[in-house]
Amino acid sequence: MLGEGIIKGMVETAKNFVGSYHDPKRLTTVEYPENKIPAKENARNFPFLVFDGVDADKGLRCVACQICEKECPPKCIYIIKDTVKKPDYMGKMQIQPKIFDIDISVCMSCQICVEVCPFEAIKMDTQFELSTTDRFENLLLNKRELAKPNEYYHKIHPTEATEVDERLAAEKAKAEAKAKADAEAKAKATVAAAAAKAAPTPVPAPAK
Amino acid sequence: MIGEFFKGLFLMIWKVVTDQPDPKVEFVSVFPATIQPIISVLLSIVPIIMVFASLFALTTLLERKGLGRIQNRLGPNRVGPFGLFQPVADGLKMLTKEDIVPHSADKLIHFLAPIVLLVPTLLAYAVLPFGQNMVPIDMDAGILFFFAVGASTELSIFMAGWSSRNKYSLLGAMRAIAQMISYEIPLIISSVTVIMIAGSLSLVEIVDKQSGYHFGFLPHWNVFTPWGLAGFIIFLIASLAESNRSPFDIPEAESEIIAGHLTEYSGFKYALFFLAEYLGMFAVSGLAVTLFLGGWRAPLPFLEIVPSYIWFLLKLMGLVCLFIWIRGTLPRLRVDQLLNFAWKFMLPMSLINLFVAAIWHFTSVWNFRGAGLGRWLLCAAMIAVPYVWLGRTLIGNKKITHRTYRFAN
Amino acid sequence: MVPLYYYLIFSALLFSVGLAGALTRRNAILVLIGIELMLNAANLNFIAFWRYSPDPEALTGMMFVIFSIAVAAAEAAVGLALIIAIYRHYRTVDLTKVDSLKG
Amino acid sequence: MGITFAIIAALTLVSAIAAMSLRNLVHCALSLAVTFAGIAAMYLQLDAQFVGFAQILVYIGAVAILIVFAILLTRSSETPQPVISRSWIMGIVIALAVFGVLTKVILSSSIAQRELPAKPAPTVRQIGDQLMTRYVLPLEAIGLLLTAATIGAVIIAMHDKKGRGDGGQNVNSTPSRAEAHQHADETHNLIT
Repeated sequence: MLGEGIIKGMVETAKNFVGSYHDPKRLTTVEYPENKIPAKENARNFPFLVFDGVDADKGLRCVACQICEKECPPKCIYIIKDTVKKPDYMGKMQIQPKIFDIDISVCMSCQICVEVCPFEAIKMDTQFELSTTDRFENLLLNKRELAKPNEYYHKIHPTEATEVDERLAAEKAKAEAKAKADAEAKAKATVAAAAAKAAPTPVPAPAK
Repeated sequence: MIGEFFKGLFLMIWKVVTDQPDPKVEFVSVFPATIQPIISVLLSIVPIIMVFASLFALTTLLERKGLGRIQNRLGPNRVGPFGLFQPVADGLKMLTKEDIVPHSADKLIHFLAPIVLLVPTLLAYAVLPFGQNMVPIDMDAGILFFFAVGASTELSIFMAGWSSRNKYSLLGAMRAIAQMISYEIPLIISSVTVIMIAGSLSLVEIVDKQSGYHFGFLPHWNVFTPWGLAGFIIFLIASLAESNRSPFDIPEAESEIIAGHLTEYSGFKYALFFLAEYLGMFAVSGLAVTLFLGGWRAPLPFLEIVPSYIWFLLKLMGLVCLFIWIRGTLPRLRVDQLLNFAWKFMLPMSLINLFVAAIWHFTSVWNFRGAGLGRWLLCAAMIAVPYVWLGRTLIGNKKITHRTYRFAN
Repeated sequence: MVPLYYYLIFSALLFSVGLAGALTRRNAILVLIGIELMLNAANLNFIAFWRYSPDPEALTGMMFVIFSIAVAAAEAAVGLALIIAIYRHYRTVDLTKVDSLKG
Repeated sequence: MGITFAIIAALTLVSAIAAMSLRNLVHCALSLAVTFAGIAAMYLQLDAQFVGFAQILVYIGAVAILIVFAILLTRSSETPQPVISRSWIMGIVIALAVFGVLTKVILSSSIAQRELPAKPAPTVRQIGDQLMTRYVLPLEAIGLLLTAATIGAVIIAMHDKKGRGDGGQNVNSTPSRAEAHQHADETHNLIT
């Protein structure tokens, strides 16, 4: 009959109305500045730079390869390479960016920079409270503002960060193993060479 | 002079509070005879504007809070305790906003439209009996006056839509006019039933006709008769459409035509439109209260000690809350559904209702045993049968099931 | 209070304005507006005569106006329907161009 | 009281002249609405409340809207004509002549000098009584007329729907025309 559905709907909304007063579980919203819903793990907003260790200047994973700068569709990344190599947190000599700026008023959060980065150096942040009174200066983030420790990355994207760390560790282990093998081979080679000097038939060095 | 002034003032306030007749007389007589009529008129106008403007502020808050709760949200709660000062903040924002007039707009008409809308809406309050002794004008043709000024708001909506030189504005205005004209007929016919039974066009007399109680507790309100109930529901639906409120808010459908005739209005002019819309809603609810809910009369005999205007305002707010509830529940109609509903359902139902009211009037001479119940049942059946039949033809034989999407899967 | 002839002259003026408009303008809608003005002027005359008659209780003039308003509304509706029909046929509402009966 | 009359008369006349002479048709329609309102105010001044409100309800609420719709549906296509053409002069001359004759007749009549009699009290009840007794035949005739007009409008609107297929380029205007007829309908119903 005509009107039945209307009555049903009105009862439903009345239930909502009464229920929202005595059953806080019904409320789908929170009072924002005081209460915040923790960001979802897959949330993403604008990129940031990951660094290892404690010193942001030293530990930056970024090696200023400028791939992200080239790939960025709205061209919001600006990088200037440092001319000299500096030791990173492990003491290894590395080229680092002298200037690394991201204009987040231009960034469109496409995550392409993250996709293309071979060093897992740039990742997406979940921070969204970025409003400022100056839209030119304060929305152009520099290297220091962008750099955030690996722990922070673990905090906002735990699964992804663990994966990345495992991959990095695996790569590192592989590299170390290889380096070790290389070193051993080298050592062996030197020994062999020394032996070959002594002996008339030289042993060919293992292929690199 | 000053002593007399304050004496008159306090006497007036006392008389208003205690609901006595002619509260203005003593106070007005303080002034010289030449300005007495003006003072008397001002004393009627200023309270109406103040009370209903503050009611408007209250209602915007109530609506946002209520809608929030209906949708399991909290609603505004930032400005002041429980968000009570939200209307003040909104008002300040509206007043300080820049007033933008489109370059190609018809400037004069664009400027006049909100004023031409607000004035008739305020005029409509002139005939509503707010309380036992609070009738601005007891006009002989009061209800006709109400509908006459109500009809002239359509032109102002057209002015707003046409002068903006915006296709959405014009579309919205056209929709608004089509809707308002279509629903004006059921609105008028359903109030004609009351006029027919009461035998008067004067709203004061209509309220008087609803005095007294059945069995000592059931008031003689029109809504407690079969034709009255049907008429009340028809009136309510039509007044929803007249005041452009959801589910009949297609003239302002945000998802289709931005804001209809309001698209090109901003700042103070927009606030005027907003105010006029709400004032129109209060006026038409006030008319519904007067025609069907016994006006300022108390619902139970022992409650008559409460001043009459309190009852009027309470009933008015009840209807406004019902409007908010409906807005929180029902989705918007399509234009064709809206016009079909008006012409194929509301109009026949209101004509049938008119007929039933006539039968009610003629069967009032019955005086055999159980005549009252008999005529009640007869009239109720005469409304219920066409209702079911018309409802069925309106819905059609469509079975409402889950929608199947052919291409989505 | 003003005497009767004020109203009569005013209504004659209104009638003349309507007549002048109906004769000079070529848009059919404006002609219709002119006719409405003349009709209203006549109605005003009826009401004025009713009010100033020695026996206003008879309500004759008022009744005439009530019926006249009813007929005028119907006339306006039919007239505008005709205009729209003409527009759809000739794609114009200029009355000088609607002259196919002139031969 | 003379001042009120003068103000209303001036306003009505100016808006009437505007309604007949403005270039933009919508402006014409809107000033026509003002004219109607002025005439309604005249009725109220003459103690004819019922007729005054009926005037507002029917003329401003329905006829003006109808004219506005007609203007929008036909698109103003009046070609600019020379300000002083022959027909223009003829029209003005005829109107002035009519006005002259009317004024002469009015001023020479003795009835026109009549002063206002005591205020009658035509209640709505009286009007209703008269409509149902003395004027019942005209009332029935009006009812018949409006019913005929309503049925005619409905038939035209229905016919439109059927003829939509061969309407060709008129397809766009068809629904709006049906709407216009609904408004015509409405006008009738308002009065019945």
